[in-house]
Amino acid sequence: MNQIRWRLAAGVAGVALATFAAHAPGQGSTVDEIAKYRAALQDGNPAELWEARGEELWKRPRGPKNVSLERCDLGLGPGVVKGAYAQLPRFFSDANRVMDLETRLLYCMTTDQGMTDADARKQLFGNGNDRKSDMEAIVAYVTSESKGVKMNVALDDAHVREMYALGERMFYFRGGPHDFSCATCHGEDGKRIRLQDLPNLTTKEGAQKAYTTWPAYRVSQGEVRTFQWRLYDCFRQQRFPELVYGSDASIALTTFLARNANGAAFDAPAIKR
Amino acid sequence: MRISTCMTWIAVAAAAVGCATTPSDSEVNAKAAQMLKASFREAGQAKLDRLDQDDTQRTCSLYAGKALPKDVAARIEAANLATIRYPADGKLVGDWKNGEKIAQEGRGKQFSDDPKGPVGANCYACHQLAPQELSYGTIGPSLYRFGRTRGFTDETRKYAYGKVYNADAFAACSNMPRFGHSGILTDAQIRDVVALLVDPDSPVNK
Amino acid sequence: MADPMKIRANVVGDSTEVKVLMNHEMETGQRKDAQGKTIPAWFIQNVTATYNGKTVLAAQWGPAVAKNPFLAFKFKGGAKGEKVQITWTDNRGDKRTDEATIA
Amino acid sequence: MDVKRRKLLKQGGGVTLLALVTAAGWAVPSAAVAQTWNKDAFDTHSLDETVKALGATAPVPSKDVTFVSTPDIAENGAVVPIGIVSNVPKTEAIAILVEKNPNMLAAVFDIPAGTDPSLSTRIKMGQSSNVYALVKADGKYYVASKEIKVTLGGCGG
Repeated sequence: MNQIRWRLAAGVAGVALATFAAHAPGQGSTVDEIAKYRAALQDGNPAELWEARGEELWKRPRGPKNVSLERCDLGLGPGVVKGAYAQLPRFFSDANRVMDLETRLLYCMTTDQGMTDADARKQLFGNGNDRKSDMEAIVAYVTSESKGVKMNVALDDAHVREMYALGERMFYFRGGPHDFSCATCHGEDGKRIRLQDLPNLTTKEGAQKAYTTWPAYRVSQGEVRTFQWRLYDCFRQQRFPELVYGSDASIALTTFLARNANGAAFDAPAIKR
Repeated sequence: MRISTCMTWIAVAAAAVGCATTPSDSEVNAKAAQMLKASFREAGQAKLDRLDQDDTQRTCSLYAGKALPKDVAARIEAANLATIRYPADGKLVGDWKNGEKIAQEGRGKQFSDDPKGPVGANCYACHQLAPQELSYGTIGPSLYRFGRTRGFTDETRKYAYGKVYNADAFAACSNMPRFGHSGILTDAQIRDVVALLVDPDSPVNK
Repeated sequence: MADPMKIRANVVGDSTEVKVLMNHEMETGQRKDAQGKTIPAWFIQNVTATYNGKTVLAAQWGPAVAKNPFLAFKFKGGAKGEKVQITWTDNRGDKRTDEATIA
Repeated sequence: MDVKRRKLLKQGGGVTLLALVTAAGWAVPSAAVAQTWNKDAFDTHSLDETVKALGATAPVPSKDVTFVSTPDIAENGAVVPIGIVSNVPKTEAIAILVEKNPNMLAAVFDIPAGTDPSLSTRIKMGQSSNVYALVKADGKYYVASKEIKVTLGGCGG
């Protein structure tokens, strides 16, 4: 789907790195300067444009049943958005399934609004102004309503507990031609890929820092990406087949990471390179 | 039920692992494997068989995040050492300039990549190599002055070739892909990467 | 149809600070699609900010302004409750005007 | 003048900047014709051409023109934050130029009286390059430059 973008990005990277290497300052100042770059981006996050569109989509009657998502129960009661994301994933008895936000939204679009599954999944990842993603906008809005709320994913329910355990196994599952697992890149402190710092997702601090800053506006793509996308693209780079959006594996991993982030204040949509 | 799960586990997993884990652990593992298959679909060159683990992957997954027992590590290393095929003509060192390109190239084997290539080793993602490249990762150790430090000897060249071919032969459950064993790089590409590491003229050894 | 801008206008000391986010592709005209065809340039060319009918900033942009543009500036005066208006026009002739109340 | 030139060369670096100094007449659009778009200036592919198209008179390197909240290294060239402040009295316009972009000129801002001669925006950079802030104040021209390096990281393509 994003093939053009990826190829272009790779091309730019090649040129840029060559120039960069020729006359760059020392490593220490490189890291400092990149920190400055990130700080300069914080003021004025284009994700706000997604949040605004998402709020409008949340409140607008849509689908064959012509109802809004305001009757969608994200776990705190129909229509309650404030703080809902900080407690997801959770078990939903109406669907008899543990769901993350994106999966729950797909459920509400198909059951409440009467969309077909295909319609609800039409543009899960946005690609420019001609192919905007309603999902990414709605998720941007819903998650923004948890800003400052402490992560609080409960494991009281046996279904959620099982998903957590499965997520932990998934995290350490090595496969594909490169033998990569999530832990390959995210299992130790202070590591980085190229110049990109890698959170250690096996520690509380690492999981908190990472999980509370998704979704994010990715400047490299000019799009807001949600946690489902984060997992999808990690597995792409792990050389795995394509992760199915809203699949149990995606929910299990999300449960594992969200729960490990408990106690930290949610701070997204963020802005990342 | 518990016993049979454990026995199935022995059958499919490396015998080395045995019943060391609790039955509930292996139940979760079996469920995880099942869930995995249902959660991915093939795309481009990435087929579902990529989720089928070999013995090394399975054992390493099981022990990930825990200490790897010495005997298990030794067995993994021996099994992987046996896979290394050194070039028939005995030539282990190619062109470091091409090796540098392979070390820079991040594409290859992703479902988004062109199956016709290029396929790189992306060494810089995890290692420091030539000092001119400041954008390097730290998942693996710095390889700057690799050849100079170890000596420009046959032994160094053979080790470098073997390590790139199958890293698990020298460090069980290494984070490094088994570039030769898993068919990521061709023999010629491995030779070029080896040259980047061991050629006295390579910027790595300057 | 272009989405609304996000405009913030706040009184800071004796000035009004304006921050604007615009939803726009800002396509350079340099990129090629999967078929190797050049993706045509599509970008905002003019931006005008007005307060009380007076222009407080006027800009001409090329395609090198980043996607989903951000702009921040300050002008003297400006009273809480009054409005700042921003208009952009792109090279396809699309136009969008939004306003924000100074806080 | 010679001293100035040498200083300028040192500051910005490169032969092209010399051309910038010797070019004449920079046509800054006035607020009254805000809806025009200087196609010639935006179509230029080198610093020489841009300066010609803008018709600027020799800009003087000025310490009163500064970059703020502008990093030395951009992690991603797709979005490079640029902040420019001009402390030159009677600043009328500020332009942002990127030496190595396919099109040199990124943006031109008219600063009417009463508006702070300081602004922030974000630009694209195809590669590491000098970025110039050109200022028109009281009919005269001033310039400051800053080298910004562009890098990208990641584990795949």
